Amino acid sequence: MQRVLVQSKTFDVETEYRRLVGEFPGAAVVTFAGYVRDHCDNGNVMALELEHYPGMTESVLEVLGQQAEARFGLHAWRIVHRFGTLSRSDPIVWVGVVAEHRTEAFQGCQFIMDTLKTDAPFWKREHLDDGSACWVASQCQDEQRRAQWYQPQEEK
Amino acid sequence: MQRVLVQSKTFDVETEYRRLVGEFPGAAVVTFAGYVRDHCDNGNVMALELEHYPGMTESVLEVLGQQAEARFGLHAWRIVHRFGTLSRSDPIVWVGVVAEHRTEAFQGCQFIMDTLKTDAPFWKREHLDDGSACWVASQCQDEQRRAQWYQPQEEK
Amino acid sequence: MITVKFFSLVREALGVQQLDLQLTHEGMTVMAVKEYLVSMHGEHWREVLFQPNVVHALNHRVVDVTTSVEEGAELAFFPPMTGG
Amino acid sequence: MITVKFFSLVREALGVQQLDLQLTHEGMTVMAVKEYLVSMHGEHWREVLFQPNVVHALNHRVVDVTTSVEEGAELAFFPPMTGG
Repeated sequence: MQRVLVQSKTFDVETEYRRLVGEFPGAAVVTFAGYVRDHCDNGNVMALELEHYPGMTESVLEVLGQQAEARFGLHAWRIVHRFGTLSRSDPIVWVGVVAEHRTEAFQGCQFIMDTLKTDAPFWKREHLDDGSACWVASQCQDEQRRAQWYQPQEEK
Repeated sequence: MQRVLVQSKTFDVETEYRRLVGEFPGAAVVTFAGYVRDHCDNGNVMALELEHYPGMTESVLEVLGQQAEARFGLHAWRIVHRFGTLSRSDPIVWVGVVAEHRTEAFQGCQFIMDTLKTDAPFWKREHLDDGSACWVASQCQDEQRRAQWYQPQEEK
Repeated sequence: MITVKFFSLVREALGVQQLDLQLTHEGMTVMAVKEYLVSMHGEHWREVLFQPNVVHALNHRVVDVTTSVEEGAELAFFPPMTGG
Repeated sequence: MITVKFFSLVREALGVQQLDLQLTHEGMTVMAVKEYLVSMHGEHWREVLFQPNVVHALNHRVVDVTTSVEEGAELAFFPPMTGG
């Protein structure tokens, strides 16, 4: 089964979970789901627009999943990410991983999320209730979180 | 709704997820699910027996959830843990948390799992396919993981 | 009167799940209760209850052996926990 | 011939989503392609393409400006990514 899904239509977290774990789940499963916020620093968010780079997105997410699999010994992983126009409370991204032990599962899932934020070609634009829209600026702390995974001395 | 469930009957991860996030999910949701392994160091596991201390279990889990909520600013959390005799691939424990940002959500969920392992009065006994059964020994590394959360210099 | 409970390996080693105990004096510590239990049940109980990794819980909270046990309390002895 | 794509703020600032470009010589670097684009479209393109945080992707991989662009390649320019 395809482990990376990049799609404009919404998805169902519970269905993705079933696809990840299958009939015989591994010992430890960690999932992350990110949803559209109803507010941001500039006001109330009505909708979130997600531009993406078709082709590159899928290939980057596949590489990140494979890196996590090799590094943390994941038994399985799955990444779903939407693009297009999303409403409040819509799911944006879902990452699920299966490992033998909980620590590897937490690390694998967090590694994928931290690297996906800065490495997968998506760009968010928030549409506010006053009719304005603005691109979400990349955050310095996202770069720092990503960098932590590539420091040789780091033993998270 | 009750945020801690300690029960002998099995539970459904998808139902628990819906109960956690409700109709308007927060921005970041992290879940952990632990399942019965089919093997251990001593052989093939046929069943897992979980003894618990009724009353103390619920009260410890409630305190751990509240600590995670205060420390990581969780919007919501939920802990489900089984006791009694479980079969291979049965879910043992499920922890789900909702936070404003992904880092707090990952930390909150991992904090609950790391402290639950050593602080909640459950004792596992593995029944093997050769008819033998033995209590699972507590692991030094579980104590260390718990201790990390209480080191003042720790900024995970 | 207090209630004393035993779990897992401690329960199995003693062959007892629960018992009621009349405190001998006010302000008895967990340690004093352990000594008292050994004096009533014999040296085998010392081997079990004085194992260095035995956990003591008083009214559902983990305590150390210097804690005082009040009338009506629930005191429990068990090995390190292995949940999750 | 290569394909050049622009995304997000870069796309908006240039008013172009995609264009085809004939390489002027073999072994042209990403930097040389950027200079070439500026020479064709004017200084406004310099302001956009030479912003310090512009990301360059060659055939779906992030690269630096010293990388050579081969015939048939897909080159993209965009601001820092904000997925997840």
